[in-house]
Amino acid sequence: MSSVPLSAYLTLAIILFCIGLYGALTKKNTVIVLIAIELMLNAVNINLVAFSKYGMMPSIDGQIFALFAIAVAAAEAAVGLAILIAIYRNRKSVNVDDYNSLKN
Amino acid sequence: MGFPFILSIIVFAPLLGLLLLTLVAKTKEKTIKTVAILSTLPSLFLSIYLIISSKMGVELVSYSGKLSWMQFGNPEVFGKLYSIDYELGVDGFSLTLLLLTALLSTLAAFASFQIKAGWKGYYMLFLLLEVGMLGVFAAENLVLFFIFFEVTLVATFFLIGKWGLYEKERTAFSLLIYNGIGSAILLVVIMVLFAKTGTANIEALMSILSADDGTVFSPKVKTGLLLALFIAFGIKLPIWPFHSWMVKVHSEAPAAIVMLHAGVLLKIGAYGLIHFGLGFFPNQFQSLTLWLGILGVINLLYGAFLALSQKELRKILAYSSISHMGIVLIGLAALNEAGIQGAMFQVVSHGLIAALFFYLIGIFYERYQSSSMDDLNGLAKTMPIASGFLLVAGLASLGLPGMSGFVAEFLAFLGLFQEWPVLAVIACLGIILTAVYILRAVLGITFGQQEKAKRVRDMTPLEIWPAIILLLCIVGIGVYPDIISSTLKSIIIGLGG
Amino acid sequence: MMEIAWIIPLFPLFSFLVLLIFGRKWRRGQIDFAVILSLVSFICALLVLFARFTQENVKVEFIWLTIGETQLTAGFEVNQLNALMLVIVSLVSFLVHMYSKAYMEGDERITVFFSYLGLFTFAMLGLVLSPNLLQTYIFWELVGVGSFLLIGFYFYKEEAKVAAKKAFIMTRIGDVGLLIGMILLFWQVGSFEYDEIFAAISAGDLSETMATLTAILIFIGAVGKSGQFPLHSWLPDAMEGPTPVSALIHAATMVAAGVYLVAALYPLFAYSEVAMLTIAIVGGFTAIFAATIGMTQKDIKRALAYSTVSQLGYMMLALGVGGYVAGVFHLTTHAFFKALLFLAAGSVIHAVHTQDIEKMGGLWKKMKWTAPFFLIGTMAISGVPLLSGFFSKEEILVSAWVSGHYLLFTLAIVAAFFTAFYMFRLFFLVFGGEEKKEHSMVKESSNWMTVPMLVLALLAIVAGYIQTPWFGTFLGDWLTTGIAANVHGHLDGPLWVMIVATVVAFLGILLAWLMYSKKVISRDWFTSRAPYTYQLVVNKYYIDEVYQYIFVKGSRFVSQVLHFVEVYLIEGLISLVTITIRQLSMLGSKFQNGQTQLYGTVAFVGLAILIVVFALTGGGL
Amino acid sequence: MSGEFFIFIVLSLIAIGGGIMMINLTKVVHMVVALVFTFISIAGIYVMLSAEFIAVVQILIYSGAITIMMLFGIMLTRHNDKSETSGGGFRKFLIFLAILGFGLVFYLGIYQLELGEPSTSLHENNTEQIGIALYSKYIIPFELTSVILLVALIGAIVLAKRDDKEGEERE
Repeated sequence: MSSVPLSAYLTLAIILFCIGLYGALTKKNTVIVLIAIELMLNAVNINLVAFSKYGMMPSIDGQIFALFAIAVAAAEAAVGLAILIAIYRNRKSVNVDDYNSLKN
Repeated sequence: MGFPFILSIIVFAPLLGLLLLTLVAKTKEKTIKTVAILSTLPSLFLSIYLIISSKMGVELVSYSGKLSWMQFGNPEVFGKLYSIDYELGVDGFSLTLLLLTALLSTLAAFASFQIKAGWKGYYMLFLLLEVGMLGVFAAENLVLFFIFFEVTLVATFFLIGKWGLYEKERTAFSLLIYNGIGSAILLVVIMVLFAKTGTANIEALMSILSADDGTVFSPKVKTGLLLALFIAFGIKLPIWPFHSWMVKVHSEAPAAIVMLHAGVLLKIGAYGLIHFGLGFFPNQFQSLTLWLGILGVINLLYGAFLALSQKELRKILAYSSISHMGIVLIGLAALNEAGIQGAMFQVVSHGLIAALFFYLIGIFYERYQSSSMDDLNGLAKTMPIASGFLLVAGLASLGLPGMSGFVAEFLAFLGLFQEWPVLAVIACLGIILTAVYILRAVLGITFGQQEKAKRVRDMTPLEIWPAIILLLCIVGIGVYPDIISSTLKSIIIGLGG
Repeated sequence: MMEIAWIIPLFPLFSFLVLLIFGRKWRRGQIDFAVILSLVSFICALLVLFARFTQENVKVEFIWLTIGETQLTAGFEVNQLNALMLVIVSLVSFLVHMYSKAYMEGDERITVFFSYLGLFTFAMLGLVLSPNLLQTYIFWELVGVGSFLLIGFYFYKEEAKVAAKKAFIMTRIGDVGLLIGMILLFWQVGSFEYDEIFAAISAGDLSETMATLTAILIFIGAVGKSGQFPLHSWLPDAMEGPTPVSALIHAATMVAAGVYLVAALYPLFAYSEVAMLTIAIVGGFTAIFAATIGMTQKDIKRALAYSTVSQLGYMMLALGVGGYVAGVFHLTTHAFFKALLFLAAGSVIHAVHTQDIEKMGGLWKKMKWTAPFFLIGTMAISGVPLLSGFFSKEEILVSAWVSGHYLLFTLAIVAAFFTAFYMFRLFFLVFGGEEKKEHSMVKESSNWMTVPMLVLALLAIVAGYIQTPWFGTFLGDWLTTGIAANVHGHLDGPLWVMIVATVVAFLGILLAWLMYSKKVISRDWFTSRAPYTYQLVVNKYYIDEVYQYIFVKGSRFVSQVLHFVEVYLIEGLISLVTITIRQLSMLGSKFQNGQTQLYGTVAFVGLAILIVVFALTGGGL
Repeated sequence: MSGEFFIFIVLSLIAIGGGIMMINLTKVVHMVVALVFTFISIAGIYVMLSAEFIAVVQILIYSGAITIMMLFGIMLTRHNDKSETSGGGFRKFLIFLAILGFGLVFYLGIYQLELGEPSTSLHENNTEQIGIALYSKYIIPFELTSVILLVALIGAIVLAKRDDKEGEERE
């Protein structure tokens, strides 16, 4: 019935995931890193929803999972931003390279 | 088979002393030393009792036993139940080594009187080391063996690293790295054997592997495992070219520790080669004897030649140990009764002789802060008794008849001549070289004019008796070797030598 | 008596232990104790010898070591040869004990000296009693140690240290030959027992080549111990030890052990012609070689030492040409007269405190006892008729003649001439001539020293009469009964052999008299004519230098090379490994820079690689 | 080409284009805005997948809340910052390579994936279905999510709040 196959959605998800990953690993600004992570989560959500329709046992559960993921992602974004601001206050920088307190 | 009571007591008696020591205050030097020496005694007496009550090691079965320790795996799924038991047991060879360990531990505890600081920690580690060494020889189970093996390594590491001489840390790390590699390889072998056969019991493994016609392991795998064992124990023995850590240990560790190191710890290598290498893979061993013999000759001559150009007595003895371990190898290379027995004799004999040497070095070092030939020249004048012992130790070391070294050397050569006469003739050069370097060292120290007119007291009566005990053992074995050959014999029959 | 012959070596052992343990206390009593013990040991040996005249051989053994099914035994055996040796050894030992009591008086380590003497005597007696090769080897080494200890007795002297070391190592080279030969023989025959070896030989179980090989290897052991060429050079150096030691060990007993060994294993040697010839040639060459050196030595003890080497060569020659009895006979007589010579020399040295014969002279009047004794010894060794040396030497010459090795016979004659010459040279230089000023205070030695010399002098005169062409060949008949090999009790040689030997001896004496006493012939008559030859001889044919160069330098060189290998190659490889590991870890630690992005990158790249690899291999890695 | 597919292509291109713009733009604010396109087109994809409710949530949360929050974050820190990428060219290349490999492998894994018949009932009363599932089957996770949100709320406030003491020292 549908002319868009499952693999198309999954491919889209992979491409988005890869873009997000690339951004998360290479960007210097912490905000961008956070938002790139959001992009990766979104890609995963596409997968969940796609499987909920085209999966082996299609059901609503996939969408529910996506909802939960969105909720958690939102929480994560909020907390991440809060941490960012706290660090910024100490270091006066949003550059990831300056956050190297793991070293000592 | 019940619980191996007496063996467990032998192995773990020093642990009791260790626990007692934790209760003693750090500053009470006398108490610490007394407790330490006393806690080495039960093992000694019990092992003497064991050797006597078992009719010189003939009836030993009743003393071994096991206790279920851990089991895993599901027979229905994997077809095997993997169980590791707490198993202790001895045969003639390990019983002799057990006795040797207990004896040398007591004497080394005595020789440790020269330790100037940190007695408590020292003796605690010392007792731990003894537990490890005793356990290695009493373990009837590869996993247990490995655990004890590692205990000795850890204890020696700290003993050398903290109480050694000038380059102690480097030496300790060198010891740790080399032996760590050896242990790792050993562990791999143990795991492979365990995984494939489902048992870690030594005797069970022996019977499985000897009955194996290629179904459990293909011959190639067996050769590979045997080679891995060679490397693992060869580092410990040490086989050339893995020897440099051992030279360092000989020259940097405290004398009492070298007594144990040269006397017992190196012997674990030989013990492992004989017990596991030969015991598990007799056929593959057979095909490797030529290489083993060549390595043995290299060890023998290489050590001897290098000992010839050293100035430091400790280093001379280190290379002499390498040389003497070559005799163990050529004995094994012969792979006949005489050869194997020679190797075993050499293990025991070199343990005693090296211990005597390092006992004396400890005494020299306490008085002169040196063991170099230059500093000790003319010792016979200031310390006649000590020089006498040194001379006797030297003579024993160069294989003088009437002392244990001769019996070992003689048997090893007897064996080698039957199998590899050409190698044996080359190896005979080692006999001469041994005489040359030992005499050079001993005469260089005892003979000559004392230029440094430093007056020191000779050995006190209290210091003499450990040397006498060692000497009595050396001469006893040398004069009447049958006293331990019957004990050692039981294992040769088992190995089908 | 013979069943308890094992007790004989135990007396000296006991003495050794007692003196070693209680050395510091009751000095004088202990020395008397040691002397008495050696006397007891001698008496027992004598009893055993007498018992052996009437009884059969005795052999007692117990298991010493078990190797699988093979059992090595230890025990003792009494036969003609070792009964005789027992007496010789214990007698000389006893006399030397007595002599040393006076000679070593005042030395603070005198008890140590006596304990070493005890050890040596024990080992030597044990060697003689051994019923098998293994036990022989054991005691063989032990006598080496006794000798080593006694040579190095003056431990503070550099020369003593070097000499002791040299003696031990050079004899050990021979010992290794013996060991190899012995082990090879064991694998051929299956036993170390003399009896079984002989049985195997007579049964023909041993191949000709194997017999030759083992025999020559065993002979190498004898070469080392008996100071035969080329392993002779330790023996003259061994004179650094106290003189009684030289008399006991390096003249009478231990150095004769090599000869004894060849004699004891005679059937084995007799089985192989090549081996016999080797022995004869080595012996003959050594005899003349050492005699030439002996003519030039200026140190009284060294001259005697070279004479010992030469005489031992004589014995070897005798055994090599089939003169079993002759060899043993010369061994016996030599033990007496050479011990006598050494003790007398010791007495002289004790009196004048020098060993240089140029500094002696005119002692005949001063030393009323020593001088005649020395003369007796000199005459005996030179082969002056009616003294013991004459008979034994004549026996050797006859054997050599009869065997048909005429070249060897000639060598022996020339050596006899040299012997007579250099011994009398020694005598004339030491006792003849003008009295030197510095010796005006010289006194005769005490009775403790003269009595042993007297005994030995008597023996040096009469010992020859146990085997003479005229009064019967008692020794030969007795020795050869029941021996496995084909040996003769006595050989009847042509009469002229005896005459030639006598003439040659007298010629030698005459020459020495003309040169050193009458001074008719200038002393440097020969040296001035052939200076290079003289230099060669006086420097002992540069043997020591050659050895020094080849073996000492050689082994040092190898040692240096291996040291190089050790330090640069092995340590280098190890540091290569450690440096690689260190560099790797430095590299690794660069990643630990605290930046989460980098950590993430590394983790992800690793994951990606894993995934790609798994995808490519299909997961079946 | 059916209309559905056409729409999918368009939405996908917008989503990917937004992502690539996010990578390539230099100004931080522009980057975040570029990503809004992606989020919205993903919502469109959700609609195509019969998940209207999620699509709405997506627009609300991502395009609305999170983007705004991020913009606030940028404004509160260094709003005119130009984000350079970190690390050297080699590292970027390595990451790129790894991602390429990773993506390729997964693409190979899925490019012909077909798992049975698609569901036909998902779009019927989609929101109701979700509501029923959430309040019956997933009630406990649902409640737990509320806890997480609460914790995140409080945590964010605590973290972002200027520490009084610290503030005093600063001032």
